[in-house]
Amino acid sequence: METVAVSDMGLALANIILLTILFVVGIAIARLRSLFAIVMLSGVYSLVSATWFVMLDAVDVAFTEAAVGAGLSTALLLGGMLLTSRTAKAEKPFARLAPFIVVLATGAILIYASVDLPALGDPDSPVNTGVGREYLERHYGEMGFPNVVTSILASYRGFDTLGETAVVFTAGLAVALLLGFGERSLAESIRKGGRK
Amino acid sequence: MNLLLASSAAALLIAIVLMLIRTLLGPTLYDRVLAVNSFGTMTVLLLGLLGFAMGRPDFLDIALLYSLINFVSTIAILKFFRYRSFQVSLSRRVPAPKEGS
Amino acid sequence: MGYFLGLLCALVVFWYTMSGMNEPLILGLGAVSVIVTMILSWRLKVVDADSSPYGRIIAFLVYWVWLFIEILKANWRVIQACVKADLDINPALVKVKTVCRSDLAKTTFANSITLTPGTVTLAVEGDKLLVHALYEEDAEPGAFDEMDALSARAADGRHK
Amino acid sequence: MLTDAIEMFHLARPWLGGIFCLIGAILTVIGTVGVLRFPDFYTRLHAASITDTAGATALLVGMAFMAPGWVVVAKVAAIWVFLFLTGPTASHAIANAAHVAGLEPLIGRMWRDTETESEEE
Repeated sequence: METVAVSDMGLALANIILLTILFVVGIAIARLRSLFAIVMLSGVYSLVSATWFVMLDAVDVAFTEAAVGAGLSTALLLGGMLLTSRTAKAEKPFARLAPFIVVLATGAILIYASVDLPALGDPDSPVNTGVGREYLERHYGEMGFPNVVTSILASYRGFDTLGETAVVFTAGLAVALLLGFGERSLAESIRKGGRK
Repeated sequence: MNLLLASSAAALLIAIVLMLIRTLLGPTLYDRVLAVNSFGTMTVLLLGLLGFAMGRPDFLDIALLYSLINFVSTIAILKFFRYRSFQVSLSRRVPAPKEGS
Repeated sequence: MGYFLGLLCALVVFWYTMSGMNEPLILGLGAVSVIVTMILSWRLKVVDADSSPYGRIIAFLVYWVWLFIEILKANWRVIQACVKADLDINPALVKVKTVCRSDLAKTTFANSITLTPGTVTLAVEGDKLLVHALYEEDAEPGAFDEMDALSARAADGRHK
Repeated sequence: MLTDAIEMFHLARPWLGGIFCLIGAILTVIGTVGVLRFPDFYTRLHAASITDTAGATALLVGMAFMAPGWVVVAKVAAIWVFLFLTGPTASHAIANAAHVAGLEPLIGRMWRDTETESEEE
């Protein structure tokens, strides 16, 4: 009993540290002006959040975060940076008031909603008693994949996933075409005389 | 034993926090790239360690994926630095004459 | 063709170690992905003598053991530099001439220098390498000769 | 006799693994402290390579000791090989990019306390 409590304490502590890192990185992203530093920090943000997902046992989300957040989105953001300037414009102090109020309101609503959430890993929560339990009990006999998330995404909801993938692929293609990944900006930066 | 694992995970977390400071300070852009790359290596190690600490060594798959993705993104960033474009091939090798294979 | 056989073996072994399961469905999926990877690497033309030196695996393994011990030794110096109370380092930039001929040997040598803590290869021009070292004493002329000769021997199979 | 030795090894395995992991984590912290302390980019690169080589090796050896089966050992070995193949390439790429961009390294002996200097020379 005691060991469980100790390991729970350790997990809680690690969660708090990771969330604090996320908070600091978020504040830094909001405060910095250099766009390149912001791109780097967003890479850090997705690395840390993937670690946090692993601690919450959401391994599949961590996998996606690793592939998309750390790898692809950094490249996409850099491609976007090629088309624009290197630093963000300084804003007027009062222009930030309205977004701040919106963020505060959303945060308040989320905190209010989180009061009703069941505890993490609670076996009696609606997620774990209804259809979730069915999937967990039946998926291996029906599909034969060891990972329950794979069998849900690729088999039970196969068409859904197919459509989703098509949409995401089209969106990615459109972004790549819009950004052009460089031809124009390369010519421009050569004309301007290279670096910085 | 679990205490040893927990303390090494804690030490890795401390290292990650310290590296975050370097990322935030980093006077030059290269310092930031270096810090983020190191950050990635440490995340790979922390993910593996967490898998063992939580009794689920299957998590190593994610660590494996990370070690590859981290490399790809570092190279992408540096290619961006060097050529300001992703369309230049990294090696300017002339196509080798075909032999064998 | 031999290179493709080597690639096939490596991919099959890799898939099997990563999944570790024997069911026909999963083995079939593995076969499909191995074949797709082979087709892609054939189309990209990345499989050639330079990228897959199977003939030299043993030599590389021997070299690897030697390099690993060197890395541990070099680590100790840099660790001391990191934890010493006063900042007692003496960085230097030196040019190193190499006896390596082929690209593979040069890459091995330059990467060995980079992998050893305390020294980093900055650039390679012809047969000269620009090396940045944490201690000037570690990078004086002749410091890299042994590594140079060994990597040339491992990659090219030639004595100096 | 041999079975006894194997038995002993299996008993000691978790402890060995834990100790190796702890060593690796401490080496990682030392490397990070170096990255924070060193004066310019190129010297920081050297400190970061401790994490990439010794820290990663010790941690992965520890994990391999704790592994429940050969599949996990193979995965740990694969991570190690990937880190050792990609690590120097990434460091060289960073260093080369900085060099090409014209970032000048600091050269020569760094400042240090006068009393330690007299004792050293």
